[in-house]
Amino acid sequence: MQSLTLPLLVILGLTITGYFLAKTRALQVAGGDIRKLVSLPKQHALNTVLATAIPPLAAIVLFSLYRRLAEAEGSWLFTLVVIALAVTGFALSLIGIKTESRARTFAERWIMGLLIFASTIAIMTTVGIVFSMLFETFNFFEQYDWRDFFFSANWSPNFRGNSDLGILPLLWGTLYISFIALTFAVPIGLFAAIYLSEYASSRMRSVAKPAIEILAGIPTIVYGLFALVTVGPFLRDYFASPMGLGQSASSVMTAGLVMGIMLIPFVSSLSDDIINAVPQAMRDGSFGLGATKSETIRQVVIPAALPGIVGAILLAASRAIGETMIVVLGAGAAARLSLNPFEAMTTVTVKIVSQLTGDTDFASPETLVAFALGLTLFVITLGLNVFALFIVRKYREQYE
Amino acid sequence: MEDMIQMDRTMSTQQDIKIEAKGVQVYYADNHAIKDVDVNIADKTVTAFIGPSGCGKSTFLRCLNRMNDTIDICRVEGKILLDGEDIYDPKVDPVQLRAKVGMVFQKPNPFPKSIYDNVAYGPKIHGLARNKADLDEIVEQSLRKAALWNEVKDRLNAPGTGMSGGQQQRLCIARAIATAPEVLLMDEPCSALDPIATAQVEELIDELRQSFSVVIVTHSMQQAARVSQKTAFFHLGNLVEFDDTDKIFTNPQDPRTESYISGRIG
Amino acid sequence: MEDMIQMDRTMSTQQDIKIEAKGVQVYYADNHAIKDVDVNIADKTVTAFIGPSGCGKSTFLRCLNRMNDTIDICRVEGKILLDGEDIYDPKVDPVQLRAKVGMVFQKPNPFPKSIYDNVAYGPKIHGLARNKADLDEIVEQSLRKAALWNEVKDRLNAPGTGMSGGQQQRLCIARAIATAPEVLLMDEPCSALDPIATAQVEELIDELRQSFSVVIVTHSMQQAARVSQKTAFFHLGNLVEFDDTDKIFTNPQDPRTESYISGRIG
Amino acid sequence: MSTSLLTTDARTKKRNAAEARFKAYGLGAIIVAMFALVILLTSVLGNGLSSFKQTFIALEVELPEDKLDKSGVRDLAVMSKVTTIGYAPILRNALLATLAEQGIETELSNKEISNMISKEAAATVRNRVLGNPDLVGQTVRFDVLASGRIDGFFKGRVTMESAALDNNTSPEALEIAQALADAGIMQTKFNWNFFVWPDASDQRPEAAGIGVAILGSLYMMLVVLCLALPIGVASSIYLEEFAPKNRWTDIIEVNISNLAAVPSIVFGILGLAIFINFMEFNQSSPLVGGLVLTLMTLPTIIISTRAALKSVPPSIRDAALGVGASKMQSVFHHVLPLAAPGILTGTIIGLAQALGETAPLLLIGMVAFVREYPAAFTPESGLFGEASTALPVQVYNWTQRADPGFVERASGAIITLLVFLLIMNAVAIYLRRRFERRW
Amino acid sequence: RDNVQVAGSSTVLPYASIVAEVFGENFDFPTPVVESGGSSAGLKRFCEGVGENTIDIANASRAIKPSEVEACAAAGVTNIIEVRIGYDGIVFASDINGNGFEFTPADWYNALAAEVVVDGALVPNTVETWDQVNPAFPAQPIQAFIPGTKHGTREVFEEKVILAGCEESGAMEAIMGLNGGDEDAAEGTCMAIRTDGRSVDIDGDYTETLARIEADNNGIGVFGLAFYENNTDKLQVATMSDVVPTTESIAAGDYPVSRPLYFYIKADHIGVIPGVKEFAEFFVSDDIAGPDGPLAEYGLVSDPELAAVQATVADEVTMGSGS
Ligand SMILES: Nc1ncnc2c1ncn2[C@@H]1O[C@H](COP(=O)(O)OP(=O)(O)OP(=O)(O)O)[C@@H](O)[C@H]1O
Ligand SMILES: Nc1ncnc2c1ncn2[C@@H]1O[C@H](COP(=O)(O)OP(=O)(O)OP(=O)(O)O)[C@@H](O)[C@H]1O
Ligand SMILES: [Mg+2]
Ligand SMILES: [Mg+2]
Ligand SMILES: O=P([O-])([O-])[O-]
Repeated sequence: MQSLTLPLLVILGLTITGYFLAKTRALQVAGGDIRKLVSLPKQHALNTVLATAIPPLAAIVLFSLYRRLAEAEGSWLFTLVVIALAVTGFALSLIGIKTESRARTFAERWIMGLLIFASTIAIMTTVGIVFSMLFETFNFFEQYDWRDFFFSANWSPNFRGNSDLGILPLLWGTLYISFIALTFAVPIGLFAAIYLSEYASSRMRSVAKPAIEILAGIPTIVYGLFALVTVGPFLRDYFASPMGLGQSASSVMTAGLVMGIMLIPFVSSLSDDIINAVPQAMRDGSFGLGATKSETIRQVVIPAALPGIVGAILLAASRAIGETMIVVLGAGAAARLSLNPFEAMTTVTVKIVSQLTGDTDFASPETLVAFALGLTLFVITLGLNVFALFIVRKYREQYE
Repeated sequence: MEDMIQMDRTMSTQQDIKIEAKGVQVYYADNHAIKDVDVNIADKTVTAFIGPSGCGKSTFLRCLNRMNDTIDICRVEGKILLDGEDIYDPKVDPVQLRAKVGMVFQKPNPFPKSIYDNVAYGPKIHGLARNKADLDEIVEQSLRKAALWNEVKDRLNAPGTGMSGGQQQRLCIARAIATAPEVLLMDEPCSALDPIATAQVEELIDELRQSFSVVIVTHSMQQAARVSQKTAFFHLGNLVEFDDTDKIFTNPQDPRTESYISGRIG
Repeated sequence: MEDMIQMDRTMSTQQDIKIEAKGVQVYYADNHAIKDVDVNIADKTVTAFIGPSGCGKSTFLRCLNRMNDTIDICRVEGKILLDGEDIYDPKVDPVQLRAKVGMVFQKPNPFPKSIYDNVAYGPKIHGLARNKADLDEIVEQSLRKAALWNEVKDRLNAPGTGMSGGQQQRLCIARAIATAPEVLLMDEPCSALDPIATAQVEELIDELRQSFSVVIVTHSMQQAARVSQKTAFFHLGNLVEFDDTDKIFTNPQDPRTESYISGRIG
Repeated sequence: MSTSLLTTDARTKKRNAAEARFKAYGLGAIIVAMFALVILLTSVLGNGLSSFKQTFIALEVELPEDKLDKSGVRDLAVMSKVTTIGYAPILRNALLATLAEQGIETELSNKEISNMISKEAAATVRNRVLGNPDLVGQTVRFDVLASGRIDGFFKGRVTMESAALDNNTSPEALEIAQALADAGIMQTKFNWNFFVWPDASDQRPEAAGIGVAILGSLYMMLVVLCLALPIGVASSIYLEEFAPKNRWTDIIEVNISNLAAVPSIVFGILGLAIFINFMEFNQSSPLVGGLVLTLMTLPTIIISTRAALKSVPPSIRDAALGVGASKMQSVFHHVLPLAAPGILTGTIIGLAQALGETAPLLLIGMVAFVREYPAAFTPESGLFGEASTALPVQVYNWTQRADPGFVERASGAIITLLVFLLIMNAVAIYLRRRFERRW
Repeated sequence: RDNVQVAGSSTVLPYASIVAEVFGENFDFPTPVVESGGSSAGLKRFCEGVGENTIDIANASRAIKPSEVEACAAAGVTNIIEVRIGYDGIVFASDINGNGFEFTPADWYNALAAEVVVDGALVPNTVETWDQVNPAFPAQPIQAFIPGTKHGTREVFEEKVILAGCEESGAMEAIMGLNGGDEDAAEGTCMAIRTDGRSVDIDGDYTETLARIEADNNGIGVFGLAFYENNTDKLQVATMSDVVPTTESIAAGDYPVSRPLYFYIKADHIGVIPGVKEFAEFFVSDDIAGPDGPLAEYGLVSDPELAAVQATVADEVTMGSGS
C-alpha cells in the first residue's frame, strides 16, 4: 500500500499538469487559432492525460499481480519504472503536439483500450468464479459419486456422513419458484411499464416509477418476513386448506408470489425506458391507420422494444434464481420433488448458502456440495442464456 | 383530357361537403401555428394544400384526423366537422375517426416489420379480411396501387425498414389505402418519388377520388394543378386563399398567392 | 445566363477528378444493389444522380463517404479514390474522410438538440471556430445559406425535432455545410421544400460549386438540369449513362435513359 | 354511406372494450405494485419508527471515591482498573436514591432495579469519569439509557401482561417506570444516537445504533458507484457499438447475462478467493465489499445499458457520422445522452440491489459485530480498508437476535436504508427525467 | 492490524459480542470484530493460514474435527488453542397461549421418526396428533419446527432426543431385530425424520422458528436456552424427562439436551495481533463466563470446569500438546 502512494501521487500530479499544459501548448503551436489544428486542444489534453495515466497504472496492476504470484517484494526499481512510464507518456504526448498531429485518434485509441478492458472484466469475473469453485467442486466429486449428485432425487445432508446429496429436488424447486415468480412479475411489470410510458400522465409517471423502484431496494429479509407472517398463512387458510392441497404455510406459491413482487421493478422500469425510446413516428404510423392505443402498443411498440424487454425479463429471472432470503422464509427448507404449489420446497441457491454457512465439517462433502451446486447452477443458467439469446436473435426487429 | 378535368371540377363543386373546418387555431406551446382557418373539403374531390415550408400545412392536415393529439404541447381550437359531426367532440372516438380518415405522413415511417405485415396491419385491426387469402389479396392490390408490387413481390418478408426512401414512401401509401379510408390525407406523398412513380401515385389519387375524398400536401405547383380540384394556399399559418384549383393558378385573388405562384421555378 | 452555365460546364470538364469510383459493387446481404459502377466526379462541379426509386442512388452516394459501414449487412467491393487515395484502404480513417465528404441524408435526421446545437455540432468537433462569436457566426451563416435563418432566428434554442418537414431538411443542410466539407453529398435535399426554398438551396449549391464538389441525388429532372454539370443515370443498380448534363438531357445514348427522361411529366 | 362518428359501431366497441381492458390491466398492475409497496412500507414504518425514540433516565449519580479511585490521586491507570462491572452498583444506588427521593416505594431486588437501567449506562458514566477524573467524589447528573424492556413499555411493546411472564422485567418495574415518567425523570425522546452509535451486544438493544453500518454502506456505495457505473457503461458501449458481431461477442453477451444469474453468495466466494486471499486486501473491509458488490452489480448495469443503447435509432448515429464525428464522438455526444434514462434505471436498480445485499458480505467477513468506526483512509489499511458492517448486515444481524427490542431497530435500520436509497436515487431520477425525451 | 478478528458460529456470536463489547469498554484495545457465518465457515477462514489477513479466533458450536485440524495444519496453522466456554441448552417451546407439554425423548421419537415399528414391521409414521403419541397429551396436531440440517443443533437433537427416544422406547431393539442386528443401520433408521410436513426444517435462526410458531399456534419449536429466556412472554418451555431446562439444571447435568460451545485461538497470533490473549482471558474470566457473569445471565450454561479452561488459556496450551 505505502509503496504505491508515491507513484500514484506522481501520476495524479502529472495528469493534472499534463491536461493544462497540453491545452496551452496546442493553442500555442496553432498560434492561438484552433482552426489550424487537426485536433482540438481538448483532445490533445485528453490524449496527454490518458497517455500519462494508463501505462503506469497498467504497470502497477500487472506488477501487483506478478508480486502476488511470485511472492516477490515491492522494490524501488518498480516505483522507478512506474514513474518513468508516467513521465515518458507525459513528455511524449506533450512533445507530440503539432498542428497536424491527430490527438483525437490517439485519445480514442486509449479510450478504446479502456472500453475493451472494461468489457473483459465480465469475462475475468466468470473465470474467477469458475476457478474459485472448481477446485472445491473437484474435492467434492472425489468424495461423492457424481451420478448420485446429478441423478438422485433425494436431498438429505447428514452430520454423520452418508448423506444423500441429489441436486434434482433443488433444481426442481428453483425452476418452480422462479417460474411462479416470473408468471407473476412479468405480466404485472410489463403492464405497469406500458401504463407508465403510454397512458400515465407525466406527473403520475414521475411519482409511480421511482415508487415502484423502491420495491427493488427493500431488503429481501422484509419480503421474507412478509411471506412468512402474512402471505404464507393467508394462502394456507384461503387456498391450500380449502382446496385440500396441504397445510403448509411455507410453500412454493408463497415464495413465488412474494418474489414476484420484488421483481416487478426489474421488468417495469427497464421496459418502461425501452418502450419510451421507441420513436414516436412508429406510434403515429399506427394511429394514423386507425389503430387503438392498445393495438399500437401490442403490435408495433412492444415488438420494436422486444430485445430490451427480453433483457429485462432475463434480469428478473436471474434475480429469481439467485434469491435466498425470500425462499428460506417463504418456501421453507425442505428439498422435495412435487407438483403441488402449496408444498414447501427449496432452491439450489438456498442450499448453497446454508451448506456454506452451516456447522458441518468444512472439508466434508456436506459443505463442499455448495461449490458443486454453484458450478452446476452456473452451467445450467449458461444453457438457459444461450437459449434466450437464440430466441432474441430470431425475433428481433429493428426500426428505421 | 383537359376538358375532362374541367368537367370533373365542375362536378366537384357541386359535391357534398365532407369536412368542414371552422375557425381552427393550433398552438405548439406559444407558437401560434394555425391562425383561424376555415376550410370546406368536398367529398369525392382532391384538395391540395400548398404554401411555403413551415406555413402549417402538415399541422392543419394532422388536425383533420386528430393526429395532433399525440403531440403533448399541441393545442387545437375551433371546430372541425366530418360529415357534419364535430371530430373534437369528447364523444368521438379518435380511433374510429382515423379509420375513416387515413394518413400518409411526410416522413416515411414503416413499421419495423416485414413489408407484408406493414400493409396487412390496417386490414387486420379493422377486420377487413375474412381470411388469409383475402388479406393476401388486399396486400397485393394495395402494393400494386402504390406502384410498389413489382419491386417487392419477391421479398414480402423482408423488413420494411430496409428499403430505399422512395420505396418506404410508397409502402406507407400502400399501408394507408389498405384500410380503405373515406378520406385520405397525404403529406407530400411523392416527395421521394421519381416521375414515373409519381405519375402512378397521381393516377391512384385520381382513382381514389371516384369514391373518396383526398387531401394532399404538395410543394409541386404542377402536381397540385394536375391532381387537385380545389387548392388551399397557406402562408405563415393563415389560409390565404381557397378556391378551385384552376382559379388559384390562373387568377389568384390574393397578392401573396400570386407572388408564391409566380415565384415558382421550372 | 445560359452561356455562363455553358462556360462553367466546359470549365468543369477540364477540372481535376475529385472522386474516382472503379468497379464498385454493393450488396445488402444477397441483394446486389450496385453493379460494377465506374464514375469520376470532378472537382468544383455539381454531379446529379438520377434514376427511378430504388435503383441504388442513395446506396452509391453513401459509399462515397463510407456511411454504408454502419449497415451491418452491407458489403462494398471495388475501389473509390478521393484525390487519388483509396477511401476503403484500412489505413484511412473514415472520420477524416467524412469530415471532408459531408452528407445530407434523404430522411431529415436532426439531433434531438436545439437548432443551434444541431448546426454548431460539426464546427465544434472540428475546431472550426476560435470562440463563441466565431461559432455564432458560422451557425448564422449556415442557417442563412440553407434559407432557414429567418424562420428560426428567434428560436435557436427550440429543439430541432420540433420543426416542419421542410425546416428539418434545411436544418440538415445547414448542419452539413457548417463543417465546410470539400465534397458535399446531398440525397434529395429539396424533396420537402417549396419552390422558393428550393431555389435558394439551388443557389447555395451553385455557390458551393465555386470551391467544392457537390453530388446531388434528385428526382426532379428539371432540378438536375438546372444545377448540375454532370449527370449519372442509374437503373436497377447499374450506371446506365454518365455524361455532361446537357448531353444526357438532350441526347441520351442509352435507350433506357431516353425512356426515363421522356417519360417525365410536367 | 358511412356510420356516424358519434356512435361507435360494434367492432369499434369491441376494440374499445379491449382497449379499456388493456388500460385497466396496466392500471391494475400499477395498483398491485403500489399496494404491495404500501403494505411493505407500512409494516416497516409501523415497526421501525419507534426506534428513532428512546427512553432515558435522568439520574443524579454520586461518584464515590472509595469505589472509583482507590489511589485517591486520580491516577488514570488505577482508575481504569475499575471496570464497567464496578460501575453498575453506583448506578443502581443512584436509581434507588432517586426512587426514595420521589417517595416511590419498591420491593424489587437489587438485580431487578439494575435491570431497569441499560448496561450501556455504566460505560457512559465510566467514560465520563475517565475523561474528567475530577468528577470523582461529586454528584453528577447523567441522562442514562433505560433498559430495553422499560423502553419497550413506553413504546407499547411491553405490557403489564407480557411483563408478568417475562424473566427480564416485572409489572412492578413497569409501575416504577411509569411513576418515574410521571415525575418527568424518565423521558422518551428523539434519539439521534441511533444514527450515530455503533452496534451493541444482545444485552443492550437500547444502545444499538447504525453509525458503523451507515459509514460502511456509504463507503461501499462509493466504491460501487465509482467502479460499476463507468465499467458497466464502458463495456456496454464497447459491446454494443464497437465490438465486431461475432462468436466471441456472443460469448461475452451470454456470459454477462449468465453472471446476472449467479447467486450473490457466489460473488462472496469469489471475493474471498480473489480479493482477500490472492490480492490480500483487508478482510471485513468496505473496499472488498464494494469490489464484490461492483462485480455483482455490473451485469445489471450492462444489460440495461445495452438495451438502452440498442433503442437509440440508427439515424442519430448516421447524422453524427455524416458531419464527420468519429464513432466515439457519435456515441459519447449523441447516443449516450439518449440512452441515459435506461442507464440510470439500471444504475438505480443495481445500486438498490447492492445496497440491500447481505449474502456475499457473509463470506468476506462483513457480517460482523463491529463497534469501531471505520476510517475512510488510514496509511496502514489504505482506502476503505478498516473493518466495517453495512446496513443490510445490521438488519440481518438484528433480526436474528433474541431480544425483541431488536425488531424495531432492524426496522429502523431498514427505514434508514430506504432513505439512503432514495437519496441516492433522487439524483439518478432527477437526471433521468432530464434526459428523457421522445423523438 | 490492531484489532482482534473473530469469526464463526452464530450460536456463539451473542456471547462473543457481549464479551467484545465489555472488552472494548474496559481495555485500551479496540473492540474486537466478531463475524458470524457459521462454525464451519469460521473454521475454514481460521484454517486459511497464519498472518494479518487471517482471523485470530474461530467460534464454534461444536469441537473442531480431525479433518479440519489436518486442513489447518496443511495451511500452516498448527498451534491451536481450544477453549470451551460453556454449554448451550436446547429447549422445546410452544406458544405461550397454547398447551403445555412434558416430553420424554420417546415422545419425540414416536412423533417425528420417519418409520416406526408396528406389529413387527417398519411402516411409515402416520401419527397426526400428539395424543396419538402419548394419551396424556392434548389432541393437538403435530407440527414441529426443528433445526435444518445445516445447524449443529440438529445433530444434537437427533442424537440426544430422537436416538435416545428410540432406545428408550425399545424401538431400537425392535429395528435391530428386523435388520439382523446392524446397529449403525438401526441408528440411521431411528434418526430419520419424517418429511411429510409434520416436521419442518428451519434453515434460518430461532427468530424464524418463533415467527413460525406465531403464525401457526400448534407449532412446537426447538430453541436455544438463551433465546427462550429472552422471550418468556411469548413462549412456554416444555420439560424433558421432567426436568425444566435452566442454566442450573443443565450445568448439573440433569437436563439432557445441550452441547458445548468453543472458540479456537491461533496461538501464532498471540503477541502479533495486540489483544488476542487478553481477549481470550477476559472471555473465560469468572467475571464474564462465571455462573454470575453476564454470559450466564444471558443464557450461557457456565462450564463447571471453568478454572481448567482459564488455565489452558493462560498457559497457551495448544491442541495435541500433551495435557
Ligand atoms: N438498409 C437496407 N437493407 C437492405 N436493402 C436495402 C437497404 N437500403 C436499401 N436497400 C435496397 O437497395 C436498393 C437500392 O436502394 P437505394 O436506397 O439506394 O435506392 P434509391 O435509388 O436511393 O431509391 P429512392 O429514390 O427511392 O431513395 C433497393 O432495392 C433497396 O430496397
Ligand atoms: N412538433 C412541433 N413542435 C413545435 N413546433 C412545431 C412542431 N411541428 C411543427 N412546428 C412548427 O409549426 C409550424 C408549422 O409546421 P408544419 O409542420 O405544419 O409546416 P409545413 O407547412 O408542413 O411545412 P413543410 O412543408 O416544411 O413540411 C412551423 O413553424 C414549425 O416549426
Ligand atoms: Mg410538413
Ligand atoms: Mg434514396
Ligand atoms: O452458527 P452455528 O455454527 O452455531 O450454527
